[in-house]
Amino acid sequence: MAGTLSVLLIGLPWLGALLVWLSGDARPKILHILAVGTSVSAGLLSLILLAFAGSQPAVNFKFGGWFGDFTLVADGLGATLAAVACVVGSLAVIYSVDYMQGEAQLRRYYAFILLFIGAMTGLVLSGNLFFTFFFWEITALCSYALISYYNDDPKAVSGGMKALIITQVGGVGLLAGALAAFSNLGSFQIADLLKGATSIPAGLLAFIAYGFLLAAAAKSAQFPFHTWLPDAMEAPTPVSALIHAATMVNAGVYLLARFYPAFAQVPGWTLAVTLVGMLSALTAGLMALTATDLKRALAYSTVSQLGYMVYAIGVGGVFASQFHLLNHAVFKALLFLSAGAVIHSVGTRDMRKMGGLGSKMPFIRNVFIIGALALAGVPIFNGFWSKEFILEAGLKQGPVWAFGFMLFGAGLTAFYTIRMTWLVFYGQPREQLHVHDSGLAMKISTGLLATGALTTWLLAGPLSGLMSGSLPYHAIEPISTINLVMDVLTGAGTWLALIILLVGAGLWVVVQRSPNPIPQAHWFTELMGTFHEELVSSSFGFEWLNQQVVAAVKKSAAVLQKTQTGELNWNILGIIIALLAVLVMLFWGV
Amino acid sequence: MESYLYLILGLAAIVCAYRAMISTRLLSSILYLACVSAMVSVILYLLGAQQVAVIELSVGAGLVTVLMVYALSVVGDDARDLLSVIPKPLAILIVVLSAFFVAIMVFPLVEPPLDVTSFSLTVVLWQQRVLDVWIQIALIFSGVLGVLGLLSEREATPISHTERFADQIVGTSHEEVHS
Amino acid sequence: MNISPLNVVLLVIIGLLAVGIYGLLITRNLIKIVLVLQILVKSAMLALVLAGKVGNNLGLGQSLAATVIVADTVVAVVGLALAVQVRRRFGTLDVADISTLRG
Amino acid sequence: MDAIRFTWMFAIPLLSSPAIYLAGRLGIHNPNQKGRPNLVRILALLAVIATWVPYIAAVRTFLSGERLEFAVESIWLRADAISLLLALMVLSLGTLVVIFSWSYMADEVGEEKFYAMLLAMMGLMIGLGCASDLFNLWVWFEGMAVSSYLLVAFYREQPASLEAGVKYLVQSATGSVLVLMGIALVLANSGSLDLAALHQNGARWASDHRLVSLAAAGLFIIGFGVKAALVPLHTWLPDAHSQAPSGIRAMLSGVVIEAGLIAMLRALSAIMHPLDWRIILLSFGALNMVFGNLVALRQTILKRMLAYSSLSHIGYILLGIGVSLFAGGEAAAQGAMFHLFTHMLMKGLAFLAAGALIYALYLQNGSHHALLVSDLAGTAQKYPMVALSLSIAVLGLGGLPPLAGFMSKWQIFVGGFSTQNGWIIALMVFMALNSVLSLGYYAPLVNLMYRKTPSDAILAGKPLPSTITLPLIFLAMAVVVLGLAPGLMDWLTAPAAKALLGLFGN
Repeated sequence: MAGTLSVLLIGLPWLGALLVWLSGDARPKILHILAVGTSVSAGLLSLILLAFAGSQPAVNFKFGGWFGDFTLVADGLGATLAAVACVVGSLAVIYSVDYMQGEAQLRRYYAFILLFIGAMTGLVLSGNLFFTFFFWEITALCSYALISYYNDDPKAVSGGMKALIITQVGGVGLLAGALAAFSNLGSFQIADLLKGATSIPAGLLAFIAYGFLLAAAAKSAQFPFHTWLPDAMEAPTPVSALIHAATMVNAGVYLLARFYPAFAQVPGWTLAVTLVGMLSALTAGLMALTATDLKRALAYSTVSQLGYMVYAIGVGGVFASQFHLLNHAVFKALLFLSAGAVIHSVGTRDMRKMGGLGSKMPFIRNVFIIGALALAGVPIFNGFWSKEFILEAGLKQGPVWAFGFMLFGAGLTAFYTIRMTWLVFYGQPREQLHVHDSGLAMKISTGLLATGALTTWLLAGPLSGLMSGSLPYHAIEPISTINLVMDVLTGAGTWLALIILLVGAGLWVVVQRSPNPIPQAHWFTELMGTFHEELVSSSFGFEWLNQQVVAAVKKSAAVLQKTQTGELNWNILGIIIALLAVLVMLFWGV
Repeated sequence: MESYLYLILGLAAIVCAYRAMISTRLLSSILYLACVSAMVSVILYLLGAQQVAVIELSVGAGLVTVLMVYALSVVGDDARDLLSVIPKPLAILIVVLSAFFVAIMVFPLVEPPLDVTSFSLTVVLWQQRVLDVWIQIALIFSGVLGVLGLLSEREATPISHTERFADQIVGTSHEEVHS
Repeated sequence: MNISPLNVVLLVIIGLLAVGIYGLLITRNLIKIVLVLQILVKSAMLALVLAGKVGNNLGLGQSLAATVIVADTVVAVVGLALAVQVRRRFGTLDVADISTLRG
Repeated sequence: MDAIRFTWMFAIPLLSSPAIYLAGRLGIHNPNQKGRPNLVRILALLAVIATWVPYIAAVRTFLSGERLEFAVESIWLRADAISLLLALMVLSLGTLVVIFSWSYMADEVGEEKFYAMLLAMMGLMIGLGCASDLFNLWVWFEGMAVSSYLLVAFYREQPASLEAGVKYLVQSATGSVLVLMGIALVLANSGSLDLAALHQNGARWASDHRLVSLAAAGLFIIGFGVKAALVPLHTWLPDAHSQAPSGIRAMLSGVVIEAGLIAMLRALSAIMHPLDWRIILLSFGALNMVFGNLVALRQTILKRMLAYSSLSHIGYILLGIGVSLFAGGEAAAQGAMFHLFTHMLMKGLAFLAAGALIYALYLQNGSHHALLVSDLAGTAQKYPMVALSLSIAVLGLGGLPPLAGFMSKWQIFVGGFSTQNGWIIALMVFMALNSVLSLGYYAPLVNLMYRKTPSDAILAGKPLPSTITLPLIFLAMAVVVLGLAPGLMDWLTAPAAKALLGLFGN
């Protein structure tokens, strides 16, 4: 059963993609129906799969050659993430029916979204490192294609290129790690790597561990690869919600969580993971503070929240990170989709031009606020429980300084979340914008997600049970929802965090109390403005680094191009010089 | 004694080759090439390869020369002294170094032991290595077709491209007039 | 200084090779380049015959040399045909002048 | 099976070549030529299809474990797995090119010469794969070169084509002279030219005349390397690849340079131990990779970009072979052989798709203008099939799954990492980074083709005949199918890998 379901979860969306591609652009209605049909059925099947989760391979197919066996393992980690991908995916597709209405080349959009959903499921269910990499690369391809969907816009094109190249450079880490593991174990099976990690020589294991960390950081847009995600916001909003908030960027966290038991003993690895997570959470939080573009602000907050998850893995809280991953996927998808509804309605992404939209789009305002409260970590909403759970883990097992910084990050989150909500929905309208309420499909998907943001924390118990039961190497303690709630409520970290959160929120109140906070001169906006220009717009200098690398490559290409003089005599000289070089090398027995 | 004979002939061949290369008039280059061919033929003869010496003399010194002169008569002698694109010292350095390395790697030849029976050219070429000959037919066919393809003048000259180079052609003929 | 006759021929071959390569480097006239290629071929042919002699199989060496003569004459003819066409289309035989494809 | 039968693999194309030429010449005097189907094309198509018969028979014999060898007096022809792989590549691409050229070359003067030369080149390449005598190898090789000169300079009224032809001729003639020198050295010191015999005595005479054997090896590497487009010797390649007719471009890039590589491997296998030259192989591989990718980044003409990408792919193949010789790893050898094949498919597809666009946008409008990258904008609007197949080709070349190039590169990586040697692993990581870099020019192409505003060239484009799209569909499907089921080629790549390692006695 689990086998059939796993195969269907990959096959159904891919079949949908193929059918969508074949049916052409002429009749968009068929495309909508096909896409919604396949993705929703995949979503439902993925929920059924949760009931059949187990640690044994559900599918084992001899692929032959140098690729190992094709295995699919629907264990707690994989099945949960597959469910997230399929369910959020189907909601994003439903949402697209309204959002993408009337766009040209719709089949390209739907085909890649469906291809992505299938690949993402494959990535998390695969029990074979080769196929993990295989699906990993397909998700990168889909992400590229969808970011550059509006490919007449140079910003979208360059954003897509940037995302592709950076995640692919990271992918080299996964490739190298997987192959290094194979060279020692003679197997691509993930289970074999987890089991045999202790037998791998320390140096090689460290190579694998850091390779995977590189891949994870690039895919999850973590420090120092955090520059691509904000630029990826040129994609249509459902894509941002699905790929760049709820699923693909989680692949890095998934990878770290999956292999945590194997790498925890590698010297310095957990510390490195903690540091990467912490730095991402902080820098992205600071960038979100000053962002003026609604989607970019959300993207920064995604990086920051992913930083929390990575941090959680670094301090050993694998379950905490996965719990937050689930909750984050729900509330961030909600935020993106409702932000998309706003953008779709007013036609701009600049928050400085919005304001006072709440009265005109009450439904969207309400669901956005639910998402925002979850993001800020306000009690009862799902983000609260998981974030506090992470902080508990950090306080118990991690370095204190890191915990302190993460607390500060929690305050930042509260601050920028309130700022964002205020700028969009409250205050006086700053520009005359034509506003219309959102369509039914948008309301359905955001409504469902809002319900999720209120309730998914109740799944903590079953989730932990599922994971502890099906992940033999992770040593996850099952914890009931009640216990988790008690843990969080009695933990010192929670109260500290709530105080910080209140300080953050209070700071916003002070700032916004002053007569005219945005966008005219005010000490705070001025300070923020300078800060923004000097540091944030360049992603703390990493943007500059990216440009330097690109410039160096271009420069060397230009130099090499000059060697192709096109003159016959020089061409012959090339031959003779090569002859001389080869003879010299052979002569001295190199 | 034999060594000196080879040395003189070889030096003559090399000098002729060099003259063929540096000569500014194509016709004299071609004649020098014929001389090289003749010298090489003599060396071949002395080495005992009489048949090949004859072939070389007729094909290398004869046929190729005729062909080149013919080509020259079609295109006209370009008497301009063209400066080398590559700086000459660089060229000399690279060539000398390569020749030096080849020389120290292959030198000296190990002398053959006493002669054993060797098949004659006819036997080797037409019996043992007849496959080479067969493939050679394909090669010659390709070559003939190549020449036909390049030289047959059945099509009308395309206008767009001749225009582009028309001024160049005019320019060169002017130069020819001057020289 | 006592070099055997065959080694003298070897030196002659290397000398011809060097002159030919040098010619390829400095010559710009297309017909002359074809001519220089012929010099190279002659040195290769001489080398084959010498190799046959040294390897005690002069017939084989001769056979190879004969094949090479024919094959490379064909190459030379195609080269000359190209040169004629180049002259016709470009109005020049200078390989530096005809270089439009670069980079 | 009668041992001689496999030789029909190259005999049929070689014999049909003059027949096609004569048929074409006689057809010219036929005044009713316009309305009737052209005899030349039909004959060419029949010839390539007929060649499949002995090929399949040879494969069946080979798979049954029988040896395919045949002696013409003292010269042996042996078809091992590598020969069969090369023959498969030549035949598949050749067949598709003949179909592709059906309409593409229809209006050209000298169509009969085109097909005659194409068939001759195919036959000579298949024969080259079977040669097992050092000098005989050279004759096949030279024949292949001579038959390709005209094809490169086929548009002889185009000055640029002539220029490309000149460079190609002079450079490969230089290379072939160097090969001859190498052969002379081998003959002088061993008295034999048979590759198998040389290989058996190789260790003895290579140690007796170590320097001479090294010099011969150097001459072979450079001599054959010119055709195989190793980096400082590659300079003819971008010009020739951008000027030849589209079908020939596909052949040059997909098969001819690989044939050069195989000739080089065969010649070297006879005379030296791989230990002596693996570093050279690996350094050429690295150089090819980085040079090809970086220069391709700056190209504005599509065909030149694809030509430079061929350089980098030769680099990947060289790395695969170098690694397999380094450690005797079968994975890398098989990866390299598989990549030879997938590169043929992908690059053939890319060049044919580019050719289809050239045909529709320029040739049909009576122009020989070069196809610029910027002309591709909005291709998908008007030529969805071409856009899709070119996208599949370049994404496969960039190594993205689920396409064939990903799988073959992965095999090379597996081989490299299995050596557990720090330098090789560093080289493999470098190769992976290069592969990422190559996306820097492949991915924008795809993007451009799916733009909503078509370029002027696209708007002026003419419709494409089905003979041009058919090969594209076929190749694109092959690239996808091999990407999903790479095991389909194991029957040939695995023995070819064994044969490669066997050549070098590992």
